[in-house]
Amino acid sequence: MLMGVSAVHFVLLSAALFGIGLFGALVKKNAISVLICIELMLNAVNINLVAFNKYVTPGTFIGQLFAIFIITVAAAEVGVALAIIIAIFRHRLSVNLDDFDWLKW
Amino acid sequence: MELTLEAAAFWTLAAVIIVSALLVVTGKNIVHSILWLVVTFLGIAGVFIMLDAMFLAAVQVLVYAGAVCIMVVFGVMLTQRGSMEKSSLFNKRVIIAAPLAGLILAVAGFLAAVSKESVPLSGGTVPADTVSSIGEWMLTRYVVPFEAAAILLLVALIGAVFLAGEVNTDADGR
Amino acid sequence: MHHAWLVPLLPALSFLVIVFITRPRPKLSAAVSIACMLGSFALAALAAYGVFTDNHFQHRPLIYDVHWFGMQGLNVDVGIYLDPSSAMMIFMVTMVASLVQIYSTGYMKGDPGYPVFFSYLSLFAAAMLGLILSSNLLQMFIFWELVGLCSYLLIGFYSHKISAREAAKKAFITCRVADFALLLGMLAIQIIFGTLNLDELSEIMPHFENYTTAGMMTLIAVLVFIGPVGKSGQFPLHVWLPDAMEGPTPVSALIHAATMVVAGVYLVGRTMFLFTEVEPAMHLVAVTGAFTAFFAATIAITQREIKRILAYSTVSQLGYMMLALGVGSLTASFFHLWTHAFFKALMFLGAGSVLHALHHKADVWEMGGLIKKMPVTGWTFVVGGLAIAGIPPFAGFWSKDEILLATFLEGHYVLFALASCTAFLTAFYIWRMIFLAFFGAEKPENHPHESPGSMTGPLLVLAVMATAAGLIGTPGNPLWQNWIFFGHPHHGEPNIPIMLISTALAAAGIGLAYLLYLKDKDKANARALAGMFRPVYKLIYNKYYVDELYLWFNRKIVDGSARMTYLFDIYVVDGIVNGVGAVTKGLGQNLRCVQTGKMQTYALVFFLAVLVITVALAFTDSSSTALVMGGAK
Amino acid sequence: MGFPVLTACLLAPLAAALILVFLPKDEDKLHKWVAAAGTFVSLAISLYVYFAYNKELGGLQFVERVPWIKDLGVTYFMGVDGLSLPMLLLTNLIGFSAVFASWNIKNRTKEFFVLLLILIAGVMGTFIAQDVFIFLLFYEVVVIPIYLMVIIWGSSKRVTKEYAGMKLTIYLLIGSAFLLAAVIATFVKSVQITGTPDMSFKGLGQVAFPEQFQIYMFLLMLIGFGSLLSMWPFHSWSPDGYAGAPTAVSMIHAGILKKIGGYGLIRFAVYVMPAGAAYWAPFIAVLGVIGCAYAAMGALAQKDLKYVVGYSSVSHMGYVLLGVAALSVVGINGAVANMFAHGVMAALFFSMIGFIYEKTHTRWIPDLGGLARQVPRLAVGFMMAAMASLGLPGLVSFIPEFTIFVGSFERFGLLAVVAIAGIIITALYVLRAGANTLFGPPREEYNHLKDIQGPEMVPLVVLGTVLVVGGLLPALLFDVINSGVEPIMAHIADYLPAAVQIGGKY
Repeated sequence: MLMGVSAVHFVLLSAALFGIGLFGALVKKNAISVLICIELMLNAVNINLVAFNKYVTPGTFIGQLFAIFIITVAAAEVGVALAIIIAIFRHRLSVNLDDFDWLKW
Repeated sequence: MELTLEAAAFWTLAAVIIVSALLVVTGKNIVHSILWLVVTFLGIAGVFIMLDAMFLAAVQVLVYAGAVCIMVVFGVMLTQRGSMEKSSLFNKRVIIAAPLAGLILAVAGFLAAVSKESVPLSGGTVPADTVSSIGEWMLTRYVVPFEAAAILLLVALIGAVFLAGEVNTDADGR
Repeated sequence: MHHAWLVPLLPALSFLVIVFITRPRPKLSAAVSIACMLGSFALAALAAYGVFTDNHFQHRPLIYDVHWFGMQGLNVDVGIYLDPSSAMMIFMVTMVASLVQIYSTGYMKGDPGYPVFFSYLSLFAAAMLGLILSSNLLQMFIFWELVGLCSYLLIGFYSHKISAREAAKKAFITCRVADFALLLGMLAIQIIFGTLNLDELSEIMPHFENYTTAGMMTLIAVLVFIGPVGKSGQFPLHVWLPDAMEGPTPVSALIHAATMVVAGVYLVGRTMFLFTEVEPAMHLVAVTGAFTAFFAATIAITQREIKRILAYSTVSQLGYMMLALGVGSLTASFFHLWTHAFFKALMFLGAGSVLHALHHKADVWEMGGLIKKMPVTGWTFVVGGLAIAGIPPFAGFWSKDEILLATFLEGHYVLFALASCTAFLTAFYIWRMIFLAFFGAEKPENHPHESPGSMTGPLLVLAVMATAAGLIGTPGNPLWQNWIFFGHPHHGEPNIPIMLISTALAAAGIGLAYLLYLKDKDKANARALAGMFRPVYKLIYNKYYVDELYLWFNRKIVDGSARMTYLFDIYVVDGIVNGVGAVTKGLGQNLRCVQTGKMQTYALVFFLAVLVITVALAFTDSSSTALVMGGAK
Repeated sequence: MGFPVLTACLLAPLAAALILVFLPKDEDKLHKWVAAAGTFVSLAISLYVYFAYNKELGGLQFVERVPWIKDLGVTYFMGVDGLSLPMLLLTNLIGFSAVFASWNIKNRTKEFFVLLLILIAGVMGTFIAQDVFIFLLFYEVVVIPIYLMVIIWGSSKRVTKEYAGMKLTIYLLIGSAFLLAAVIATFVKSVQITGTPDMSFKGLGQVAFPEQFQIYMFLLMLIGFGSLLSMWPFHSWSPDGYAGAPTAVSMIHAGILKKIGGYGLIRFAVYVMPAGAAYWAPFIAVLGVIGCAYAAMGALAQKDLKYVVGYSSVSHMGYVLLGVAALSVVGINGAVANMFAHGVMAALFFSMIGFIYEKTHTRWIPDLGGLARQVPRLAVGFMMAAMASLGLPGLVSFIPEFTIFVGSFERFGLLAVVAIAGIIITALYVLRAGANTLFGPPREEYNHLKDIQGPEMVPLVVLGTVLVVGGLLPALLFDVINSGVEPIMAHIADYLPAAVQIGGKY
């Protein structure tokens, strides 16, 4: 088990990272913290993709390409999300997600 | 049963990533969390190197560890006033969220373990020249997603500027 | 005679002309109506002459049928059915109707609804003649309902009076109840025998066993009989007829004495073949008739309003006719129908003349000595009184005698006794009325005057008929008996004792009335008698409380259950409907609380669901497990 | 295929609606005349079609077929047979009258008449469409104008007009939801069986569906069409809806829209699912009888004129159901004819009540009385409708009722007697309402009322004429209906249980 490093190891690592990110995204009060945790989850996915790229389809770069797109989108997302958080903060003077409940009925 | 270099590198990186990620999540000070996040991203970049994805590792360091983290710090600066001591607390969902995350981890781990036989143990060889290959792919077969991503970035840029810059229209908007 | 179809058509034409053209001009309307009626009378007389002079028609009626509508399983013709019975009827109806219309020109003078009144009378005449000439039960039913409609309209003619409005409604609905049974009977006939054609039915009926059982046949006959019970005011559906006197008096004379109410008798006579096959039905008809005759006569004794007395008398006389039918004598029944039409119309028109003179003061106790101021009205009324009491040689004697004879010969002795009692009572109450109203001391507050010629003329004609109409059916001259019969002509030997008994009873009745109400100036004995039998008197005066019973039934049972149904509808049925709506709405109200707006809760639920689905897919179904296990080959 | 007569008939009101859209807003009179012209053209065409229809030949005539959606077998398939013809004529008679019954509408005339015309065209479409898809399409077209008209021009009495409109609409939509489910299932099954998609009534009728399937489908259709037809216990929209609706909508709704239920039941449910029909017939009969008696009792307790007629129409639809349930030539002939008769009568009734309400501003019977003296022509119309409602012979409704009675009595015996007893209750409530409104001492406050005149007379003249002519010459109606009913019955004859002789029941 400790010897070789196989795809399973990376998958497990990715799962652990994803779990941690998920946990953070669900329990953090601060919107920016939640954003950070979402980045963790995206990174977990990226690890998975790149790992499979190496172990399953080494020649075609599909996984890597996918990861690149994810990074691109994540960057865009962070930008927009921060802008939204800042805009909301201006009105509510809060970044606590539980205060952002005007989607309710 | 000796420890190969590869295994040693993996376990070290994994430990760094997991520990720093846990610190990111559990930290009560958001600035500390961001700093630990940088460590996590760097660890992941290391994993990418292990997986023969040099270009991605570079992108990871540049975009995540660099740009994203800086941007988040700016976000914190613009929104957080006063003490940073208790800027990143837990809410009441911990009780459900913790077992949920644990269970998801368990299920994923179990599934990964069961499907071990069907996944190749040792990877194939990734061509060394990743950057030029990726560039070629991107501009030929995947040119449409590429352009779409470009447009997305542009839209995000304009949108972010518009949203964050609302302060001016605010006065007469209402 | 072959123009018989024109007989009902002429009045119908006059109805249309009045409604659409001449309505703004009352005089012209009346003229049109009377002209058409007289024309119709002439045609009817011709037809009757043709029928009665040709023996051939007694066995083979004249029938014209045309197809009206039909489909597979139901074909209905309409047509004309002319035989001695219908010939007699159209003759009588057109004659009385003409006289009543002439009378009405005087009686209704100055009424704002004058042209409308004549249009209704025309419509009624058309419907009544149509009913008589129908060759088909359905056609008959249609006209039956139409005369009911005319009756409704004419009873409610003074519609601004609440009493008239209510009486009209009562008449219609009472008849409707009866018609419901008649309709059921007709449906059963149509379904079982496949036709409603009178001619075909009369041929089928002797062999009805081929189609159905005797029990069913009895049921049908009873159902058919209930219709006439309503229309001819037989017990227990007689209640509408006295109330119908709210209508103008000519209407009472025409519709509620001479013509429409005898339609029931006529219908039973027409469908005699249904009844003769089943004994119980015949008994029912006879008993109903005899009981009604007696029952109504007792009520008539105590009534005070002139038209009400006449109304109960009509009910009673209709009972006689039913009795005759029930004992199987179509001859006697129709003979009485014929004579009754004249003397009862005469008395109603006379009563109308009195009311006209006294400005609608109806209580006989407030009249008196009218005969001096109104000789024509008075003496013609006396003729009517003699006729109805059954004093020879007036018309009523011969026909009533025929009925009593038939009852006796058929062996219905109890019914015979009842009918004889009724004869006594009839003489008594009619003459009580005559003595009170026309003889005795004049009341100073009344200023009667004789009615105009347009009203006395018809009275005189009817008085002649009331005297002479019976002479065509005397034992010495049995023309009637040879014309109108069911099956085969029926000659009862003249029975002298019966004649004597009935005459004696009539004379006794008149004598008793004389003693109590004329000789005894202050009527002390009559009052004493009433006082002695106070409870009985009250019971009878209040018409045995039948009306109250129906009113109670209508108010409490029918309206009560209607109210209950409605409450059930709005609280239970609608309650369920609204309840479903409320549940949906309440569900929404409660479910919306789930939408807390907190994104992290949504995410939590989302991932919970992901977990559940993943586990479900991975650990249940093998095929989906493979899917989850990834691209593993 | 010659001139598309039926399409022209269908398009005339729509064309009028289109013209209305471009007219200026406040030309009230002009709006009314344009609407009248549009409906008149339709009426004229449908009269022509009615009398030009070849009864000896029978079957579908004036057929127009244009394939529309090939994969679903949907065809723009128009045609009339003996079943559709009376309904088509009825629609246009009532549509034409409804325009005149709305003559005194003051606010938003343009919108009102546009919606009214769309409504009329929609109803007409359901009756001439020979394709299930088109049938449903037109049916859905009808629902929305009704809702708008009720909540804009309606009146609030016991219930608010918003409630009434919503109730009406939701019931209609629930009905159509059941129908839609049944239609889709039927279509899919038919494709499985025959392999070719065909949505026409005729095509679906040729498919031999399994018996169990027919039984389920018929129940769905029964609920769908039944709630349209205000079958008990799905009737409670009807009194409230009519009470809330403006006159024209009450007329059209009670007069024709309801009849889509009965029409569909015969045209689609019975025709395509005969085994289902045979299975459910006793059940329909029981519901019909309950509807008759129950609604008649309900009507007896009413004090609002529109509620009286509302309940009465539920009661009359009970007769229609009873006729359909008899599943015999006589019964179904009676049911169709009764739909026609009731339509004419109910429309006349509602138009007269509308005028009374317009003039006296009340429909509450205890507040009315003695109107016969003040508004005699109105009283004549009211009385004619009342008499037709209680089935007076000589008016159009008697023979159809009689026919239904023959058909149902033959089959259901004692059960039918209960329904027939309804004629007594009907007489009671109709006469009570009529007498208390029209007769009795005239009231002073109504002395100034103007009798109906000019255009207001149109509903009375048109519908009154039909009442009388239809009553005197029932063959005009029955010959046509019979030519449509007999082929249907011949088609489904194999599935029906042997006719029960009435004698065997006692």
